[in-house]
Amino acid sequence: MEGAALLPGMDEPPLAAWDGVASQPGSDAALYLELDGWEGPLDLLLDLARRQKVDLKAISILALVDQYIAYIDRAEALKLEIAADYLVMAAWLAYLKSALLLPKDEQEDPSPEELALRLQLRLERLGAMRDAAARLMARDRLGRDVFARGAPEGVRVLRRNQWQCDWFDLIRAYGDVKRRTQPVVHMVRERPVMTLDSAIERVSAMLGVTLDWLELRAFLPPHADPRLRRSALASSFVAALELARLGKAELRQEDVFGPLHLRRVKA
Amino acid sequence: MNPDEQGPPDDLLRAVEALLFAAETPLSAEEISAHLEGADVKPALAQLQAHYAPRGVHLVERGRRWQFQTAPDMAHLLRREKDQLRRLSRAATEVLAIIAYHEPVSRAEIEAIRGVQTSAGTLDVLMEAGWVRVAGRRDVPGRPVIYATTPDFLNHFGLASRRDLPGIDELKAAGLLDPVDDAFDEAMEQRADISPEPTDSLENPEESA
Amino acid sequence: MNPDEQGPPDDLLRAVEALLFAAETPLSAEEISAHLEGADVKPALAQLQAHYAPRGVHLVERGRRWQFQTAPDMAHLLRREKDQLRRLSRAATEVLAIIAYHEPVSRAEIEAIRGVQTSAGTLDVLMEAGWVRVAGRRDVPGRPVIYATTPDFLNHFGLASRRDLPGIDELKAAGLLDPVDDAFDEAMEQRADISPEPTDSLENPEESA
Repeated sequence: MEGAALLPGMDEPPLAAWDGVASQPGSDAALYLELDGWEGPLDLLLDLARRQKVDLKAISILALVDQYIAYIDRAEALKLEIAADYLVMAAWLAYLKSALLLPKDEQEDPSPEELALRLQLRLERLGAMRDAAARLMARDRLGRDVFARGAPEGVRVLRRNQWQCDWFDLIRAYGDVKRRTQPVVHMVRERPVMTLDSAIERVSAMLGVTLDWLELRAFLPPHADPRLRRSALASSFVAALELARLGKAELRQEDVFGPLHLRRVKA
Repeated sequence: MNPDEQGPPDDLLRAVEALLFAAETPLSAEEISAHLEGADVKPALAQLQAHYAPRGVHLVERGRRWQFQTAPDMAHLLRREKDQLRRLSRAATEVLAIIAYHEPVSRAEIEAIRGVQTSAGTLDVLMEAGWVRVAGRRDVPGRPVIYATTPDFLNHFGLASRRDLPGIDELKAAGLLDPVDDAFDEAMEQRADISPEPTDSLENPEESA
Repeated sequence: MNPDEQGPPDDLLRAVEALLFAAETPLSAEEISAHLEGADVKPALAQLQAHYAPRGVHLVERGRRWQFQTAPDMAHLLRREKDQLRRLSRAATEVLAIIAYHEPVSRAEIEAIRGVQTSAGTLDVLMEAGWVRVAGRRDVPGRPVIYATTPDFLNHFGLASRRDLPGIDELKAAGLLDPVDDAFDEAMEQRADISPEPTDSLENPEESA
């Protein structure tokens, strides 16, 4: 509200603060030129409309348009800075007025009456909320008009832990402790393995049978224990590399990670 | 005297009274009941409310939660300068009213009513005060955030529920909480019904000037 | 009924009631009076005290200052206990098991058996749970506290006595004492059983990816 408050030729004090209702009755002549005091052009229009002192339903839109335009003109004459949206509204209202004054059959679509009705409906809704806000703020408010207990003792909920543990957890925990701490004797278990020597022997022998490419897996013992198969695969692979190094076999792999083939190199 | 009140108050009534006096926040009937081994506390609440009605302290229900507070007519004695409420801007009070009467409501809907943009700070102030909260998103393109009031809002403004909002029934009945488009369609229909060739006051400025 | 109380409370009484209710600290009669244009508030204080005497909240005078407070027999309501289920940590379970198998046992002995330090909180938790108690002190230098289980412990774990705990041989039979290496081998064998062509994984990673 600071700055642009102007009272053209009147000695009334400026409004100290917005009080949520339309301006004082009888202040038509003393139209406050305070654009800062309004929340946009619709708010200004509502305030002007309220000065007509009739129900917003029965408001004269033409009179309202004149008042608004006069107001903006005065502000311009006083070289007040006017926000663009106020000027846009003024231009639109001037258009609305001229349209309303046209004979009915020359009016365009949408008809100016419809535009005026929409404006009136918007003003009514904004007015309703402005009044509702004022009534809300005037209620008995906690901490201003009514007070809660100043020094409440407080109600507390104490959480009591109910610990959960079952028999099996307990026994297993003891087993863990024992296992972790008992002296451990390490014994390497005998595992089924194929040694490199036996793999070289086996692969060379099998390569001797044919000149065709054979997949590495074909060299493995067919019905072995899975653990032996793993060992045999590793040993046979190394055996194949060894035979290739010695020039006794050649290796082929068509794509990365693809099956590995080998065949005998003719002596 | 209240007919409910004969002789000394019973222990359940005393217990509910003690709990509500001691509580730092409003308590729901369920919360009170949970402290009292699941007892049905509703009759005790009604009795207490009646007992305190003529006193300097009242028992009030706000958004289904109960609390004691000083009687409104004692305001002049209790007003304290030190904790004056921060004055809300006009924009903030209007936005708060629009949210309360229309909730849940998006920012665009608030702006449609006010005819101006709402600065981010305005909603922040209301949320900081604890009166407004984000209540999700509207299921329309853009999924705008929608706002609603909080239980603290009801508590602060002394409302038992949103139905207690001043004048809400009248506003609803007058269609003033409906969007302009709806009201416009309805008005056009009514006009068509009543007078096919309306001569309305809009064209007649002299009449109301 | 109190003879002082006839009909609705008067405004002075209500004002004193509201002031004391909203006050953040106890107030002297003089302070209350100062808020009420110097009215004599002593009769009102006496009336209020009598009115609240049978209720859940009392008006009490302490050192010439007045305040409302919860009736002493209702104070226990202001605290409510709520059970919260919590799982015993692994460390606490181990300590509990060691105490159960070796009781009475000192903390140093527990640590020697576990092979790791035991935080003080662990024993506190077990005592809070009601499963472990202090069973005296060991008659050795330093006289360390020794711990034992409680009847609640047996109860909770469904044991008639500590002799019902499985012995070392039974633990062994149940595989609970098997070294980790063996357990690992066993797991590997089980895996081999499930996938009969484990060799593929070497040559054909895509398949197992």
